Formats: sequence, structure tokens, C-alpha cells
Amino acid sequence: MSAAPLVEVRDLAVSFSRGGQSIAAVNGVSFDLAAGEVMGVLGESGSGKSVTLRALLRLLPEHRTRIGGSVRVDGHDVLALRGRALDDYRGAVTSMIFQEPMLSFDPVFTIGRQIAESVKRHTGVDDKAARARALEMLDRVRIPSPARRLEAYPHEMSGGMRQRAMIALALACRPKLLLADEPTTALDATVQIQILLLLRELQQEFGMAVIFVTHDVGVAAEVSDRLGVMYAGRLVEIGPAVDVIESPSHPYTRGLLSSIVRGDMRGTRIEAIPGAPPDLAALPAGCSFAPRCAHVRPECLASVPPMRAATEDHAARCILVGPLAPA
Amino acid sequence: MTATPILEARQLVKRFPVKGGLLGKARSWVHAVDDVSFAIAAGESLGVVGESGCGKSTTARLLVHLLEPDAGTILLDGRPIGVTNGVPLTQARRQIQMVFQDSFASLNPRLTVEASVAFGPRVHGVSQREATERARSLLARVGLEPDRFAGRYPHELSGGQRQRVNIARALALQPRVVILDEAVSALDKSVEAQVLNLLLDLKAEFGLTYVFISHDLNVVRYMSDRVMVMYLGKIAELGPVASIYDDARHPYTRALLSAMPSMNPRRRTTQAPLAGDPPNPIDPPPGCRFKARCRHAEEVCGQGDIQLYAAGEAHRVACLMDQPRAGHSHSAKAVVP
Amino acid sequence: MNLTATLPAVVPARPAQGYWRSVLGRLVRDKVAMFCAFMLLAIVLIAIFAPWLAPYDPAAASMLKRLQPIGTEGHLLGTDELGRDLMTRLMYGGRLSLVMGIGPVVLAFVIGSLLGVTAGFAGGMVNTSIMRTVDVFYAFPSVLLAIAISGALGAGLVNALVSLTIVFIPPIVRVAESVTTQVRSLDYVEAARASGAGNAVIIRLHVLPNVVGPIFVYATGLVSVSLILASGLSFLGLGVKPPLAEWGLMLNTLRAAIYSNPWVAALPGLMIFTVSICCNLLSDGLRQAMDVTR
Amino acid sequence: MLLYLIKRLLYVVPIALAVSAVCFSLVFLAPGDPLSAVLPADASTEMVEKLKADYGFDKPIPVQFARWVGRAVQGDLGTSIATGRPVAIEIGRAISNTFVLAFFACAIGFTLGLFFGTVAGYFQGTWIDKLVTAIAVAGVSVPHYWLGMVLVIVFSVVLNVLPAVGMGADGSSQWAWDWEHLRFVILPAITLSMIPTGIITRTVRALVADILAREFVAALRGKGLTDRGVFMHVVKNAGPTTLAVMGVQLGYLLGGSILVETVFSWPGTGFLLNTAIFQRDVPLLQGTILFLALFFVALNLIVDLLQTLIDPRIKRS
Repeated sequence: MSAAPLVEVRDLAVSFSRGGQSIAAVNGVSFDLAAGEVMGVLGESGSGKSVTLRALLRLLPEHRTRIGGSVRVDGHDVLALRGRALDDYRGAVTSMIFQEPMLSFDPVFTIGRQIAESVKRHTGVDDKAARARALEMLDRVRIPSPARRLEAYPHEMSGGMRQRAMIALALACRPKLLLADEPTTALDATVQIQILLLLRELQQEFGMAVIFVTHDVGVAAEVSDRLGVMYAGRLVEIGPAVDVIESPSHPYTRGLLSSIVRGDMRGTRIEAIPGAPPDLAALPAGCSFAPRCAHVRPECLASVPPMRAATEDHAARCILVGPLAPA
Repeated sequence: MTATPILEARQLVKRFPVKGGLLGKARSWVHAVDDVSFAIAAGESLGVVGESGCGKSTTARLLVHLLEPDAGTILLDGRPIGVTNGVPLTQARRQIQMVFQDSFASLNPRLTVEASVAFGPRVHGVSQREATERARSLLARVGLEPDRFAGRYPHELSGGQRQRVNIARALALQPRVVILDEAVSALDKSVEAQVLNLLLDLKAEFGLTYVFISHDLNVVRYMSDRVMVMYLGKIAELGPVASIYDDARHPYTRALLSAMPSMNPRRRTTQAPLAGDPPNPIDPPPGCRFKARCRHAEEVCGQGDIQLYAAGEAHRVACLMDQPRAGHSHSAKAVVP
Repeated sequence: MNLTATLPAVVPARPAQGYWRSVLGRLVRDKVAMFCAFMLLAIVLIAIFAPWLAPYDPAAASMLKRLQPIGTEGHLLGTDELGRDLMTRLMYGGRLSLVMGIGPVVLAFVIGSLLGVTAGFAGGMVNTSIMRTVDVFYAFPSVLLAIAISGALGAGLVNALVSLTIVFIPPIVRVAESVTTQVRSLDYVEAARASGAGNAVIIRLHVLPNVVGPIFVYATGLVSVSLILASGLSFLGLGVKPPLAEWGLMLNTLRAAIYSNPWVAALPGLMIFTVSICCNLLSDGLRQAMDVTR
Repeated sequence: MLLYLIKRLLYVVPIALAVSAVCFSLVFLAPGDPLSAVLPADASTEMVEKLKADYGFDKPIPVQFARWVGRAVQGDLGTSIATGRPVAIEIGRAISNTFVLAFFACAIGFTLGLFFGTVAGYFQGTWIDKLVTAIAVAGVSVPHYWLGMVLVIVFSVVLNVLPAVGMGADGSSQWAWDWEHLRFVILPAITLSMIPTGIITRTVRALVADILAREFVAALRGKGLTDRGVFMHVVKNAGPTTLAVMGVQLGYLLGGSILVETVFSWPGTGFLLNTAIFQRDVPLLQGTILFLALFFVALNLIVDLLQTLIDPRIKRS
């Protein structure tokens, strides 16, 4: 890519202190994202995918978290933002939608009020204009009878409607980057696909970049241009979604894809990955997947392998990848 | 089926009151399970799929008698449970066991893993020593080395390990039927795969019959011989796994199947099969429960109860379009199988 | 795939241990709670062994040595309005004060847990009748209820104990009922029921061990309230009668002396305050130690 | 919503009746036969006969209770043995003084409690939080009657800047809004405010900390709201519960002021109760307790209704 990317994450590291222990949730994540691009981040619980996302919006509890590395979004040095500048960045440049729409709305304010609040905060328009914008956004996310829904409280809407309203809220100030944290996980199957399609459509229309975190390969395949796979706080593979899904390079990605039941697999055994992810309070010195890896070599245990290119835009953090790989 | 089914549900009904009236009287009812009948052959796996509010968990709880049905009967080996001349309830409970979704909530935090597994046999009069022995061998069988894990408490285990304990606990009574209510839904995919493999091994080894309840259509397809699709407390469609997945007849089943993400970035889903959310099953209107979201709905769909109708060998559908002379404009094309 | 290969790579480092032992383990690491526990233990021991520890007879009055100030030779903490040694009386006073403070909570804990667990487990009409009765007592501010019953019954140790017990039963019933109702609907109780276990076994093995903790912590929080209220009743003349030594009563009789010997008059209250704050801090520590989510 | 209101109002009736029954039964708790409990020691024979007829002690207990409630509804709570005046009049004199004291104590307790609680909730885990928590624990642990004595010792005996007892310079029991009277209310009000300060601090701290940890606060920050904007949301979410706790505390202050009123000889209902206890004046005891308890019931009702008004989750369901 020739133009400067919209998002530039370098060596992002996040650790929490809990009960005297330091939990290394994210350990050196680096990636770029172009304007208007959709990147999926795939990972299981504890892989650090949600923490990475929250770090991009600085939503982690300040006093218990240590963040290292750098994050640049649209020219803002995100990790250095303070006070008013941080508030101006949140919601206007980057906004976020969450897993549980019921929990991410304030239960005692109406939906309309909560959208208008954000519009007023970032554009400085008056109440009336803000409500008009809220109404327009509810219409855009195709909530039926939006004028009535403006006055609804979160508990008065169904799960799918609430998530639509959350999207309306997130897009109300036309952000350049949308962060989506498992936004369809809590929804029913027939609702999930509606929300995915809506997100895809609005992404085209608004032209924003999206980072979409999910544990579901199918969902990631539906929305992503590029796909990153995280394991134990590291990005272990990144590349075009088609390549990652069709020709995974990292043993973990391959294991994950083969443990997923799809199509008619009756009567065949699932090739599950043995073992469990490492303890984030005591990560191994080398590749964190090595203890579960069938192709492990002594080098893997010595130090964390670097990202190695499999093709021009597809890389994985494994010594067996790429032209220089040991035979 | 000619052989007597191991477990059979006949016209099960369960309603829950919605409180709110004066003096706490119920003003309306949640029709959680409404006139549901099905039978399971010994050694078979019946998959149950559906979205929230479809009644799949209530059905599970009815089958293990954690809830009493408002109407209908449950038969074990053709004999009704819990009535005179039927199967005594304690007998039935020993033979039908259940694994819950929440691996943490389903283990007593004050008991060691071993004590939890040994509890069932103890209740049924097995000696302490024998129960402990059985617990340890089952823990070993589900992949938890007893010397390391037997003395642990639930919070000292991971989600996948806890679910293994729950499976061991369910097997401790040497049941013939195991109800798995979203038993792998809370697990990560790589762990889920391990547990699914384990479940299939155990089924073969102990000759178990499974009722496998899940919202994940891929997993249900993998695990089941037959599949039952539920919508708002009713059976929409019931049939062999192949005909449900390759030849779905009910519009809801077809919608569910086409709502599955494609898993292929080159062939993404382009259209959502349904609009809106599944409604609440509170005081549903008469007729087909699905008609409000069905694109083929006609006036006739709102009249009377829609019965399951044979759409093929062992394949039943609750849709007028598949019933000849049912009055729906598509009914004409339906053929008598 | 081989089953042994599915053994997880990571197992928690700490050895398996019982819940109460782990609570105790966390509690002893809490410095504030341990300090309070030590203080309480000391006060209790002094009260128990008062006859051997106290320098004087608690009833030995002396008109000549009335209201000596703190630091008087022979009477380190001064004397009261009848010339009795205050340190002696504070030591002896702890006996009745502690009994009156802890006794009602223990009684209410037993009775209240019984009623609350019954209501929570049985549900239905049993629940309604127990909880509606409790609601009636909730319609009184607690101090008022204690004083109403004590006032009608008249002064006396037993009467005070009875009235305080009645005051503390309703809140304990409420807590016990709500915890039991929660636990009753948990999956592991359902699983036990599905295993064919009877109510008695379920209550003994699955309900009680899981509800006793929260009720107990709540009850420990009431000890300080009980202590203050009990001494308050004596202060009003509704508890024990003179010449018995009890901190609240001592505070009452010394009240007349606040102009002549103010600091001596405040001492019994300081004892109540010390015990009460230690109870509260220890209860808070216990609550935190029992929180497994941390 | 309307249905809820009606239900809530109807629920007050049995509670009020049951509360009356408890108060009524106090007569039977008293040692000796109930007649002697309501009679002065030196009662004349006519008086005995009159009271017998009034109370109907010869009738079955339910009938007695019905008559007692019937008279109470008409404002007749019997006659005080100690003063010979109607109990209702005695209560009427005392209650306004208790209200004055409770008003000041609430003003202090609620202000401090809300402030401390909010600050501690926002700075959870820091030294500020620990300090505030310590203050709150001290507040709920202190025997307030003793604190009253200590305050008297410090400010009246040692420093001699504030009056020790009473509510007016000339021993009057008539409140007026001037400095002369305000001086008298300072110490008892501070004393009485200790417990509500402690309890409200604890409640608000827990509430605020809980709300701040909720996902929607992350969402509010994520859309760029300033700290002030987020604070508005915290206030509205904490409102209903805080209101309920404040209502209960106000009730406790009114009903529980007996110890403080005794220490400061404040001529309110608590002082009245004290008199009733010492004179073994059961009608006065019964009447005062009934009045205070019914007031508490009414207060709870009002708080409940207010809560419904400000919480949309109850309002619209």
C-alpha cells in the first residue's frame, strides 16, 4: 500500500496486574489497516483479541493496565492522548460496538437520547438537530418505525434491534474506524446474519475501516477482507481472508480450522488440537503454541519466532513458513 | 419404527405464567413447549435445534423430570414414568441423565470433583468405596487423570475440564439416555472438538442414546442421526439428518440453514433469509407459529392447529405447503408420500 | 486421537484445598482483619478471666474514692460514681456486654437461617407466609422495635436478649431466603435432583454448604449493631440492672459525672466502640476472603 | 404502571394492620395483667371501671383489637398514665421536635454520605477510597449515644462553646429558626448523623463502583463522553437505590433517635418513649411506637412510588 495506512499498530503489549501476578494479555501485536478495509481478528478466549480492540479505544482500566508499543489512528498517537483530546478521538475518529447490546446501553436512558448525546458531544449541534440525526441513523440501520424507537428504553427492544441501535450510535458521527467486538455472538442465528449483512452494507456506504473480532470462522469469512489469527496474545497469522482460510500457514490456524465441524463430516473424527492454551501469567519463552504443536522443533522453544512471509501479503509467526523455512 | 422407542414424549405441554396481574395472578402465559411429541430409538442420537425461546431447553428439563409437564406423558421403554404401573421416577432418573450448558454452575463449588461424580451412585445406594472407585475410573475415562484431578474443586479447573467432569457425573449412574443441553456451546472451538470426540467415543463404548440440543447447526449435523427443528414451543420439522440438511421442507428450517455463515470468503451470503428477531412465545396467536416471519404465509396458516405431516419416510413437517388439500396455494403441489 | 493427549498442558499451580481452608488462608493474610481478630480475642479472654485478672472486686464501693481521674495511683483508669475501680468494672463489664451483643445474633442466626432456608427451599405458600410475616417486622425501624419489645417486657438481661433476637431474625431470614432461592435454581442442584436425590440430601449436601457462608458473613456484620443496641438498651435502663457491670449501663450511671470527671465517663463507650469497629472490620475481611471471584 | 401503583397501595393496608397488631400486643407482653399496665397506680375505682369499659378487657382479644384500631383511626390513642393527657396530644408536641432534629441530621448525613460515597466509588482501590471506607466503618461502628457524650465533653465541658442539653436557652421545647436554637441542635444532629453517613457512604460507594465497572460505561466513554457526561449517567443509575436507602435511613433516624434524644434531653418522641418506659406508661409507649411505625410504613411507600417515577424499567413494565 502506497498511502499511509489509517491504522498503524506497532508492538502493542498489554498486561494486567491481578493478585500480585502480571497477566500478559497482549504481547507485541503489529499490523496496518488501510482506510475502508475490513480486518477480521480470529481467536479463542484469552487470545487477547478483545483486549487489543479495547486498547485501540483506550477502554482498558487505567490503573490496573500497562500498555506498551504504539497505536496510530488517522494521525492520532492514541496511546499518548489525554483528557479532552482522548474524548474527541473516541466516538468521532474511532467507535465501537460490543458483544452484548443489552449491557452496552445505559438502561435508564432512551435509545434516542443516547445516540443524540454522542452527536451533540462531537458536532456541537443543538438538541433538535442531534435528535434528527439519531432518527436518521435509526432509519439507516433499518429499525422499523424509528421515530417511536427513539423513545424506547433498551429493555423494550429485542436483541437484534438493540444491536442495530448500537450500530446507529457507533456510526452517528461518521467514524473512520469501527471496532466490532463479537457483535453477533449473543444473537440468534437468523438475526446474526441480518446484522452481518447490515454491517457489510454500511461499511461500503460509509467507507470506514473495520476491525471485527470474533471466535467464529464463519462470521469472520462473511465480513473480512483480511484476516488475523491471535493466540496467547500474539498475532500468529495474517493475510487475505481467502488465503488464511484456504491455505493456513500457522499450525495453530490449521488446527483451529480442522477442529471446526462443517458440512457433512458425520462418521469422521474431528482433528482436535490437543491440550489447552498456556497460562498468560507464565508464558513459555519460545513459541507459545509449541507445547501443543505436532511439528515442534528445538528452535521453537528457544525464542519467539518472527513473522515470516508465506506470500507477499500473507505471513505467519512460525519457523516452518516461507522460502527460508528449515526443511 | 417397529421396535419400542427407548424414550418417547407424547403431547408434552409446558406453560409458564407471566406474573403481573393484581394479587400476583398470571395475566398471560409463556407457551414454552406446546403439544410436542417425538420418539427416540435406543442407540440413536436425536439433535434438537432452534433459536432462543423455541423450547429446546424446556423440553430437556421435561425429559429428565426437572419440570413437570402441564399435559402429556413421557415413556421409557414404552412405559409411562412416575405413574402407578409405570416406571418409578427414581428408576427413570437413573436411566436418563443430563449435561448442562454452564459447566461451572452445574458443579457444586463445595464438593471435590470426585465427590460430585460419586454423588449420584451414593444416592442410589452404592457403597462409598465403590462409588469413589467408579468416579475415579470415569474421570480417567473422560481424560482427567484421577490422581491429579479427583481432589480438585470446580474453580480449579478450566471450562473444558469442568465439562468433562459433568459428563463423568452424568455417566456415573450408568444411564442409557443422556440429554446434552448445549453441552459444548460455551467451549472454545478447539476444546469443543475434543469434547465432541469424547462424546462419540463414550456413546460407542457404553451404547448410549443421546438427545443433543444445540443452536449450532454444524455440530448438530455432526452428532445426530435424526434432527428435530423447534420454533416457539412447537416442532417445525423432524427427520433423518440427511433429509433435514439436504431436503428441508419447512420454511423456517430452510431459513435457519441459509442463515449459516458460508465459511468461504469467496461465496458470501448475500441475503438474510428472515427479517427481525424470533418473537416471545407469550400467548401466541392460533395457527402456524412461524407465519409472522414466513414469506409464504397465507390466511389459511392462521387457522387451527398445524399438525406434523409426513413429507417422506420418517420425515415430518408442520407446514401446510407440504400437506395436500390443506388450503394453502402451494398445497396443490404437495404429494402424498 | 489418543485420549491422554487431551490432557491440558496447564494445571493450576496451587494444590487442591477445601473452600473454608482457602477462605481462612486469605483471611490470615489480611492484616487489618487479623489485628481486629487479635483485639477481639484479647478482649474476650480478659472478660472470661476477669475474676483472676481484675485488681479489685467489681462491687467494692468506696465513698472516699469516688470519681478518681485516670492515672490515679492504684486505680489506673480511675473510679466510678460509687468509688469502684473502673478497670475492674470494664473487665467484668465485657462479660455481659459481649453476651448481650453476640447472643442475640447467634440465636437469630440459627432461627433466621432455619426459617429463611425453609422459605427459600420450599417456595410457594410456605415462602409467602414466612416472608410476609417478616415484612411486618421490617415495617419497624430496628431500634424502635427493640425498644418497643424491651419497653413492654421491662428491664432485665433475658428480656433484652429476647427483644434483640426478635429484631435480628427478620433481616437474617431475608438474606437466607434470597440466597437459598438463588442456590436452589442453580444447575448443580438441578443435576442432583435429576440424579434422583431427595430433598433432605440436596439440602444437606448441596444447599446448606453453599448458603451458610453468605448468611454467616451477614450475621457477623450484625454483631456490631447488636452490641451497640444491647448496650443502648442498658444505657436506657432496659438491659441489665445495677449494680451489675455492663458497659452501656456504666455509661448511663457515669453520665452524671461528665462535668466532674469527663474522660472516665467516656471509657465504657470507648470499649463498645473498639469491639464494634473490630467486629465490623473483621466481618468485612471475612466477606472479602469469601469472595472467590477475586 | 397504574396496576403496580394500585398493588403497592393495597399492600400497605395489611402491613399497617399487622403493625397495629404488634403494637396492640405490647400490652400483653407487659408483666402483670393488661389492665394494670394501662392504669396509673393510684387510679380511683371509677377510673378502673371506665378504663375497663373503654378497653373492653372482658371481651375477646380480636374484639379488643378491633376497638383499639377503631379508636386509633379516629386519632384516639388512649390516655397517658404519667401525664393524664391524651397520648395523641403528647405525640403531637414531641413529633415536631423530632422532625427538626431528623432534618438536620439528614442534611448532614446525606450530604456527607453522598459526597464520600461518590468519591470513594470513583477512586476505588486508592488511598482516598481506603480513607473514606475507614470513616464509613467508624460511622456505623460508633455507639452514637457515647459519641454524643464525648461531643458534650469536648464542646460543652472542656471548650464550653455549645450547650450540652435541651433545645432552648430557657429549657423551652418550642423550636425557632434562630441561632439561639440552632446552637442547641448542632451536637445532637451531628451525633445522629453518624450512622446515615456511614451507611450511605458504603451504599453509594458500592453502587458507583459497580456502575463504573459495567459495560455501558465503557460504551459511554467509547463514544467520547467527558467525565462529566459519564457522571450524569452514573447519577441516574444510582438514583433509585440511593433514594431507597435514604428513605429507610430517614425512618431509622425518626424511630431511632431515642438514645440521642435521651443523651441531649431533646424533647422529641424518643424522649417521650424514654419517659413512657420509666413511668411504665404502656398507652404512651404503644401510641408513640404505633405512630412512628406507621410513619415509617408511609415513608417506605413514598420512597417506592418515587423510585417508580424515576426508574423507567419499572415505570414502563
